[in-house]
Parts: sequence; structure tokens; C-alpha cells
Amino acid sequence: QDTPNEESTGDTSGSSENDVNQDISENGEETLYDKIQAEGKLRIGTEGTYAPFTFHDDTGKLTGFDVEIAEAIAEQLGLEPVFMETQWDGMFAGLDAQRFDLIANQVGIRPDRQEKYDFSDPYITSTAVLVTHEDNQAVNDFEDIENLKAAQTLTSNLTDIARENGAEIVAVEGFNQAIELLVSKRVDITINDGLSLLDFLNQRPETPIKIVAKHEDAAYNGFMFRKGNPELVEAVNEALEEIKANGTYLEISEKWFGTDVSE
Amino acid sequence: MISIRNVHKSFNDLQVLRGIDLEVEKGKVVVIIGPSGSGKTTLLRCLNVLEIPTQGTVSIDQLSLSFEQKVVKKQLLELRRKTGMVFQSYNLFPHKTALENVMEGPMIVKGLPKERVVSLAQGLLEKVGLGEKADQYPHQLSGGQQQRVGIARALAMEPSVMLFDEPTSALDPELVGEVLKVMKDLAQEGMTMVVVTHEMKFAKGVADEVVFMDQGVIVERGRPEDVFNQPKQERTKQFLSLIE
Amino acid sequence: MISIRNVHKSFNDLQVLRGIDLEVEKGKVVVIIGPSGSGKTTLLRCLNVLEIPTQGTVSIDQLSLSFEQKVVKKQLLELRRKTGMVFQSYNLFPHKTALENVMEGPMIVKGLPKERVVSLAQGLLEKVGLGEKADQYPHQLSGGQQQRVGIARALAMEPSVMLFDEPTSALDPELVGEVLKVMKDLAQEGMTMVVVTHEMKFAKGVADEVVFMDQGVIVERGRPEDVFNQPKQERTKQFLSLIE
Amino acid sequence: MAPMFLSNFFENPDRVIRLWEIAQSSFWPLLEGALKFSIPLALISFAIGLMLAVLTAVARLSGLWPLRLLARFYVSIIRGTPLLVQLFIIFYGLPNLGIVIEPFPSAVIGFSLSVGAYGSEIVRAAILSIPKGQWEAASSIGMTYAQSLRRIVLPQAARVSIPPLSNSFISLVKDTSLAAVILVPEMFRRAQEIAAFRYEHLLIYVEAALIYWVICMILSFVQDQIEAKLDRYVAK
Amino acid sequence: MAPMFLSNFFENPDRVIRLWEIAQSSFWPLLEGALKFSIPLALISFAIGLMLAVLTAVARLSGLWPLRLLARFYVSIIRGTPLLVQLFIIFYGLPNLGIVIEPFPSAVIGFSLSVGAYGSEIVRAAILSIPKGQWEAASSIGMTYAQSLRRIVLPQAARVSIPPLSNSFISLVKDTSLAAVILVPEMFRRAQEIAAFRYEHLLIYVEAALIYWVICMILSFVQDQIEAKLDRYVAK
Ligand SMILES: Nc1ncnc2c1ncn2[C@@H]1O[C@H](COP(=O)(O)OP(=O)(O)OP(=O)(O)O)[C@@H](O)[C@H]1O
Ligand SMILES: Nc1ncnc2c1ncn2[C@@H]1O[C@H](COP(=O)(O)OP(=O)(O)OP(=O)(O)O)[C@@H](O)[C@H]1O
Ligand SMILES: [Mg+2]
Ligand SMILES: [Mg+2]
Repeated sequence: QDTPNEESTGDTSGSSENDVNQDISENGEETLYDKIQAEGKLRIGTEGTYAPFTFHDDTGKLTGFDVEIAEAIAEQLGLEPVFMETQWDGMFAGLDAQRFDLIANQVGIRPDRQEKYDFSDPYITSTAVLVTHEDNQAVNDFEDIENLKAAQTLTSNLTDIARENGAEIVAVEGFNQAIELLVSKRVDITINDGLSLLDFLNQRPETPIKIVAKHEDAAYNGFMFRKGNPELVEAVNEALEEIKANGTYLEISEKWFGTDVSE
Repeated sequence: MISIRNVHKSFNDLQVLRGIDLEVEKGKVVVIIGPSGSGKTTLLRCLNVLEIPTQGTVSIDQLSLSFEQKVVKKQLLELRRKTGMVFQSYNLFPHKTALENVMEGPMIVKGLPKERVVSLAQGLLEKVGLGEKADQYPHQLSGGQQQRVGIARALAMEPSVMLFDEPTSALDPELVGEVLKVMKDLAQEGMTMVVVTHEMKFAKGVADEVVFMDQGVIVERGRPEDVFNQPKQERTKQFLSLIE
Repeated sequence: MISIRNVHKSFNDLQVLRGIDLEVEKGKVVVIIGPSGSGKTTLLRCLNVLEIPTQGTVSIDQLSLSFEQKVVKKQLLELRRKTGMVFQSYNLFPHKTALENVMEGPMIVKGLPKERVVSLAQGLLEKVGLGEKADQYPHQLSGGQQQRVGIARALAMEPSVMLFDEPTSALDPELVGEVLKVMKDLAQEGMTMVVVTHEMKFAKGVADEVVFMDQGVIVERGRPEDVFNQPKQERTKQFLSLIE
Repeated sequence: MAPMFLSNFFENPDRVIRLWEIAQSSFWPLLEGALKFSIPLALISFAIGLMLAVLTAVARLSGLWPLRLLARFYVSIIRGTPLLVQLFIIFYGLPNLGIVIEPFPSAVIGFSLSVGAYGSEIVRAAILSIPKGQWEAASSIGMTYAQSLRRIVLPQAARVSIPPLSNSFISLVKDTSLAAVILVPEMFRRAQEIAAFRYEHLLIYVEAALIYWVICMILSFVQDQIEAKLDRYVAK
Repeated sequence: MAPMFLSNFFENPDRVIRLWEIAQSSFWPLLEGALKFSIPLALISFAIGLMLAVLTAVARLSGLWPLRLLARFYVSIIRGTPLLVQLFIIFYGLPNLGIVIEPFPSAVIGFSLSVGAYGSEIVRAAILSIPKGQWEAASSIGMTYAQSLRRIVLPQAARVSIPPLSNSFISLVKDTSLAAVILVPEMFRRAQEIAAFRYEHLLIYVEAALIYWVICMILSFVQDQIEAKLDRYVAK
């Protein structure tokens, strides 16, 4: 139960009276990464409500694939990971407001996001699956969804797939809402992440939904950073390489999914 | 015409009326006096059944209600519509003009057509000397004027008996006269009236009978000159000495 | 001792007092009468500067305030503390017992120690005949008892002059006497008093001077027997006929 | 990270210009969300809720204890639990019982029930604040309970309850943002959508807040007008 | 999708048993969230907010127009914009100005400001409801404005304002769920966490709602006690 929320002691204002959005001053004196190293803490923003990537287990402990990868990277960097949990919108605002140093929450690497933020190398490859109600016999593949109602979160590759195939988007706030709408037949389909769907069906096998198709294109998710901190991104990328090399990554991946999800 | 027999009224454990008998003949004026808390208001409220007696009988005209058993709501309303009540604190409807205050009863309760009610109400306002004030709201009227509207409102229902509960005691002294005058006129026209008041001059001049109440019983009654000048009971004497 | 000179008071456009001059010598009782709205209450309120006159001078004892220019708050408070006010509607503090009502002034305003104030207040309550009622809350007291607590509360500040604004007109008739008695006793003890009242018997029996006001001016003044029996002004006669 | 203007304008004019553009381009969609959904939702729910409130208040004051108990229970449940959860149950829970209601009607039901519960306490207090003498005067001219209530007491209670009711209405306007969770594309939902693409949550939320503020100020103004009008029969 | 019991009990007893288990196992974490965060947050914010409310009410009634204007502006801004946005600005906006406040204090600031604004209207109305005669009686025994306010008017206004203030307090308890957005792990956040793992949103939200309800009923009970106590000086 000890989500270390209140431990965010990092008062970044001390060194930045004026240059609020840029963590390096023009003179390049102290970078964000320097500061993190000095404090020994890596502050990670995450939702904490997205199983099996970032969620609270039976004991109330924050865990999940993204959480453990982030922990492994922090350890690799010799830093103490401090997770700070909030909602999707709070996550972005919190990164902007320098309340976190990075976000670990299955954030897809997309060009529009890259305009404002930097990303690490992808640490997971996700596949999209097409889900319908059990009773639905009409939808068997992505080409069948034209003009059907699709429950999708606002910005994701999954939404793009739905849109490209001509579905009408019903915007939802999260995975669970999409499933609720599908079960109550308020929407016809949802295109969602294959891994979280597997986890869901594992927990709630009696739910009257079924996976009817997989998308062939893979999407890449990475850690997200404020722009202007190349040192930190670089360090995280190196650490990611390292844990992949030393087997830690594979161990975590197999623990959660029984397979290697990096490709 | 009006007859109350053995009326008792208790509030929880408090016995407020303890066996009141009273007869008022048609066209007569009865004045009730007595110390505060003696039950005068409660008696009036039992007469128009705003308060339901715990025991006893109340009759007005042909209608007689006995309160030994549970009474029917419809009969209560019927009895009540035979009485008109004028309150110490006027209780005009503040969101209606003087005219509308008077119209409310005939229009809503009797369901008379609006045009007829307007002229009826206007006539009554003229009768109490307020023809000019028909379109004023209560807060724009003096206390005496408000009380006269209150009398007109009660008259509009054409009651068999008018009940007055200290109609002048909230008024500035120089406004008392105008209300008493309207009441005197009513009495002269032959209206049956039961009046709780401490205005001795009115009682002496207008009343046919004076009733002195104390602690829920009628202690003494009689012609005003008798009660005021030669009270028989000690309690009456004592009370009269306090208010003189 | 008390002297008011050329006091004017307007509310926006409404001239309520239009040049009042009044002297009250130490130990004297002045009764003010007049129709509703004539400015009696406003005059009392100017005397204890609850209302600040638009013009004129008010002096009590040695302290004199002229209202031609802006006055200092501190002086207002000082003048006010020389007066004690008794209101028509008692205005007791409902959340405090009778004793606490009386203690409030000496304790909070004068800052006297609590023990002394308790015995002072208890003494005053006994003086007005309410020694037994010290721990009752106002709503547990009758109107006459509340008004007597009001008098004790005003006396507790040891004022140079007591102001009474229709102290008995909200009271049931049989309770009026007990309040008038306390006031009579005060007058006999030599308290300087200005009393607005319509109790003619009190005015005749106790007043040293009667002042008749109408429309913001003093119309007539004199010894009570003169004003009541041989009023000189037409307006006075008319008013007296209305309230008799 | 919106109000950067203050510290960053000179260092970072591009960013300020970008923020300004986002603010401009999001203004109309936000306003549309407000005009097409937030405000109609608030108005309809308030109208229905007000009727419910009066009925509930009268039930609470009635002589029949089952009616009183029912009203009490309704008020307690609605006031005791978060509106968000209530909307959730109506929209995601009722389908389990075979009752499927569209988003907008679901929102109307949820908000009306809420207004009804909170409003009933206001109306009840207002009815109780009318002096007993008014009831008695009405009875004394022969009015029935229902007539007294309708013609004499409620009109006066209306005047008394306008300030607290308009408080409720202003709260309601802001609470419509909760309808986002059941797919009503009202203003706050729009703000979320725009922010999700533009990644400027704070800016757009502040913008939405300003629009709410303007709406609330207009409502307060309307309230003052109504109060002034009803005050015609009350001493100044 | 929780209350399947009704339709599904006989078809699916396993599921009912599972739901019951989930409800049981989530009860303590929810209660802990309520006791450690929601309730302390509400209590602290209410205490601070109440002081703010009295100050603001007195400012609104003061003779100094800049003070009046300031108080008015504060109330208008806070009441006119959603609490969620206010929390957002305090937590995610202020760091832009170099002011970084921890989650719990941020929540306390946000909620206190809110209670202060809404409460000030209640306190102001209560002060205005005290008859002028009370001020005059206080003045007539020589009290200053401050003395009259403190000793005579506010104690009586307190009695009048308890019902609406306790309404505000009950709302506040439920509004603490908004603190989730600024990282305070209060009860509703716990509910979301558990629901995300168990995929039984409706069940757990209903459970949280019931806990809120019980808290609110306890508060109502406390309110009745306080009212009864303060009523000792008022006629029955
Ligand atoms: N509704 C009530 N509930 C409880 N007690 C009541 C009620 N109405 C009156 N009483 C009590 O009944 C007694 C008589 O009251 P009532 O008003 O009839 O007296 P009254 O003679 O009219 O006095 P006053 O001259 O003060 O008007 C009083 O003790 C009063 O407190
Ligand atoms: N605060 C005020 N603002 C405006 N007008 C006022 C105010 N106080 C009194 N007045 C007006 O001043 C006039 C005199 O009022 P005042 O209360 O002094 O009369 P009064 O002689 O005491 O009458 P009463 O016998 O009814 O008490 C009235 O017309 C009244 O409406
Ligand atoms: Mg009476
Ligand atoms: Mg006066």
C-alpha cells in the first residue's frame, strides 16, 4: 500500500527561477540528468490503473510490466525509482510541470507527440486486436467495421486503425470503459491492445466478448520525456539496451506475458 | 346560532381549554377578555376549527360537529367556511395586492368568475375605506390599513360569524381608531361577532356580552357595564385592576 | 445636563428631524409623544448616536459633539457609553442567559473582572425583581420579564441618562404594569430619563416634562397636566383625541 | 503549462504564439460543447429536478410516514453518494438489468435526480420559513391544504429559495462536466479531446474554466434580475 | 457491470461468489483510503475554509470597497470554475511560476479555497439574517463593531448557518475524490486502482459509494447533535 506518492521531494524550482520549461540553461550548466543523479531519484509518472502494465495488485502494491521495466532501468542507472500516479491528463500536465522526469505508461510513439515530447527507444511492441460482442456474427475482420461504432481512447494507433477502416469513433477514457460499452452493446467493436485484452479475459473469462482479428502492423511504445533533455533520454536508452542484454528484460517480459514482447 | 358545548383542548399534556360553553345569538357581539395564556386565541381557533378540540361540540347555523370521534375533513372545511377570522398580525398575503388578497377566497375557494369577484372585492375595500388602495401591496400600507384589508378579506367569504383576535393590539395607538370604527360599523349592520380585545371603550360601547376567561375556563360573563363596574369574581377584579 | 441643539436628520431625501432643541436636567424625566413616523425613535437614536445627525450638536455631561463636520469614532463611542437604551422589542441576546445579558457590557466593554461583574449583574436583576431568573434564557421569560432584563442590561453600564423607546408597547396589557413600576422606581431614585411612550398614566404620574413631536419638529412641550388638559396647538389636540 | 507568458515570453515567443493559436482554435469547439450540451443538459435537468424537488419537499412535510420515509431515503442516497458513481450506475449498471438508456437521457436522469434531492432540502426549508400565519390565513378563508400550498405558500417560498437554488444551478452547470464519463460530448469532454491531441491540458482546461466562469456570471446576473422582480412585493 | 446478481444468480453462482470476494477484499483498502486521506483532507480543508469563509463574509459586508471587491472577485472565480480545474492549476500550473507544492497540501489549498468561497455566502446570509436590533443592542451597551460581531452576531449566525454549512461539508467529503488527479491516494483513487486490477468497476464504485454514504449519514447525525445542542437557547 505504500505507493510512494508523497515522496516527491524533488523541488526543481530551486535551480530554475526563469527557465521553467527548459531544464538546461543556455550556458549548459546543469542538466536534468545531472540533477537526477545528484538526488539519486528518478520520478516516473504513470496511471497505475492499466493492467497488466501499471496497476495495483492484491496487496495494493504498484506493479505491472511498465513498472518493473522502469524499476529495472532505474536500478541500472543507480537511481531510486519514485512512481507518481495520476490520470491520463494529469500525466501530461505533470510531465510539463516537471513533477516527473518521464512517463512509463504504454505511451505510443507518434509523430504528433514527438512534436512536443521526446521518446526513448521502444521498450514494447504491441499488437492491435479487433474485439466484438459474442453475439456479433457480422464482424470477422477489419474490413467489416466500416460505419460501425468503435469505442476508442482519444489518441492512439488503435484509434487510427479504426478510423482508417471507416469506423465511427466513440471516444472513451480508457480500456475498461470500452469493454463496458461493448458488453452493453452500445458500441459494435473496439480495437484494443492484445496484451491487455488477454489479461482481461484471463480475469473475467465469462465476459461475452471475443477477439475476431489481429492487426498485422505492430505499434511501438516508449518512455516519454520533456523536450530538451537528451542526456536523460540517452541514459535511459543505454540502460534499456543493458537490461535487454543481461536478460532482465526477458525475465520481466516472460513473467507478465510468457513471451518476449520487445519485437 | 353559534353554540359551543363543553369544549376541551389540550396540547400534549397542557390543558388549555377546560370545558367552555358559549352561545352567541345572531347579530350579537361577544367580547372575550382575559390574561395572556388564558386560552382566548385557542378558543377562537376552535370556533373556526383551525384547532380541533379534544372534546366537545361546535355548532354554527345548522351545522353541528361533535369532536368525541374523528371528524370528516369535508365537514371541517364546511364549518370553517361559515367563519371569517381576523388576526392580530393581519397575515395578509404579501405577494398579492390588497384587491387580490380579498379576491383570493371567493375566486379559489368558491370558484366564482373573476369579473364578479373583482367588483365584490372592490366593494368590500370601499366599505373598509380603502377603495383607493386596491393595487397596493401589503408592505405599502400602514398597519391600520392592512388590518382593514384583513377584515375585507374575511368578509369576502360571507361568513355567518366574524372572529377577531386582538385586531388592534399590533397597531400604533393613533391607528387603532380606524380599525375599531370598521368593526363598530359591522356590528351595527348586524354581523355576528366574537372579539378578543383589550380595548375597553370598544367593549363598553359595542359588546352585547363580555366574557372573562382565565386558565382555560370562563370565570365570569355578563353585560359589559356589569362585568366592568361590578365584577363578581376576585380574579376578574384583579385582572381589571392590572389593565386599567 | 443633556442638551440637543438644532439637530437635523435625513435619510437620503427624507427629512425626519428638522431642527430639534431639547434640554434635560439631571434627574428629570422627559416623556416624548407623537404619531407614528414623527421621528421619536430617530430622536432617541440621535441621542445615543446610533444614528448620526446630519447637523446639530448633542451634549451629555461635559462631552459635546457637533455634527457639522465628521466626528471621530472614539468620541461617538464615548458619548454612547453615557446613555443606556431600552428597546420596544427588548432585543435581548437570545444566546445568553438573563445574567449574561446584563454582564456583557461591564465585562466586554469596560473590561471589569468577572467576579465583580457577576455580583453587579445579580444585584441589578434583583433590583428589577428578577433575582430568581438569572439563569433563564430570554425565550424562557415573559415579555415583561424580558423588558426588565433589558433595563438591567442598560443600567449595568451606569449611564448618565436612560433612553426608553416605547418599552411597553409590545407587551400584553397585564404585563405593562410591572415594567412601568421598575421605571417609576428608577425615576424616584433620581435617574435622568427620556421616555417615548403612549402610557398616559405613566406620563401624567412620572414625567417632569411632556414633549409632543410631529413631522420632525417639537410642536408643543410643557408640564404633563398642561399638555394633556389644555393643549395649545391644534395638532396636539387632534392627536390626543385619537389616542384617548 | 499554459501561463508561461509570464516568465517565458521573451525567451520563448514561438511557444507563446503556439499556445495562443491553440487557445484560439479550441475556443469555438469548447463553446459549441457548452451551447449544444452543457447548457441544455443543465437547463433540462434543472427544470425536471425542480419539479422533483417540490414533490419531494412536500412528501417530506406530509402527514403520511411512508411518503416521508421514501423521500428521506431518496434524498439520503443521492446526497450521500458521488454524482459520478450515480451516472456510472445509470449508464453502465442498468444495462445489466436490460435497461439501456442513451447518453444524453442518462445524463438528464442522473442530474435531475441530483437536483431533485439537493433542491428538495432547499424547498423544504423555504416552505418552513413561511410564517405559520400564512397557512392559517389561507385556511381561514376556507382553502384546502393543496390550495394553500399552491396559491399562498409556494409563491412565497419561491422567493426565499431563489438564492440557494441558483447556487445549485451554478453548481449543476459545472457538474455537467461529469457527463463526459457517459459519453456526452459536453464542454469538458471537448476540452479533454482537444487537450489529448494538443498536449496542452492546462491551457485548455483554463480556457474551459473561463467559459464556465462567464456562463456562471451570466447566470448570477439573471438571478439578480429575477430576485429584483420578485422583490416588488417586499419592503425595501 | 457488477450487479449481475439479480439476473444471473442462478445461472452463474460462481461469479456471484467471486464478486462477493472482491467486495470483501476491497473493503479495507477503500476504508483505509477514506480514513487516511479523504476524511482528514475534508476535515482540515473545512476548518481552514471556514475561517476563510468568515473573513470573506466580513469583507463582503465591510465598509471598504476594495475589500468588498476583492472578496467578491474571489468568490466569483472560485464558484464560477470547476474545482477539478482549480486543483489542476494549483498542482500543475503553479510550478510554472516556481511554486511547487506537494499533493496533500495542494489539495488542502484547493479545497479550503473552495469551502471559503461557498461558505462565505452562507456565513454572509447568516449574518444578514440576524435582526438589526441585535447589532443595535450591542452598540447601545457601547460595543465596537468588532465586539458586536464576535460576541453577539457570529454566535447567533453560527446556529443559522449550521444546516447549509453541513451540506457543504458533506459535498466536500465527496469532492475529495477529485484529489486523485493531483496524486492524493484517497478513497476514490483506491477504488479506481482496485477496479483496474479486478475489472469490476461498477461493483467497486458502488462499494465506495456505500462507504461515502455511511460517512455522510454519520455526519448528518453529528449535525443533528450540534443543532440540538445550540438550540438550547431557542424556543422549541
Ligand atoms: N400549538 C400550541 N402548542 C402548544 N401549546 C400551545 C399552542 N397554542 C397555544 N398553546 C398554549 O396554550 C395556552 C393558551 O394560549 P392562547 O394563545 O390561547 O392564549 P391567549 O389567551 O390567546 O393569550 P394572548 O393574550 O397572549 O394571546 C398558552 O399557554 C400557550 O402556550
Ligand atoms: N434607517 C432609516 N432609513 C430610512 N428611513 C427611516 C429610517 N429610520 C426611520 N426612517 C423614517 O423616518 C421616519 C421617522 O421614523 P421614526 O422611527 O423615528 O418614527 P417614530 O416616531 O419612532 O414612529 P413610531 O411611533 O412608529 O415608532 C419614518 O418615516 C421612517 O420611515
Ligand atoms: Mg391570543
Ligand atoms: Mg418609534
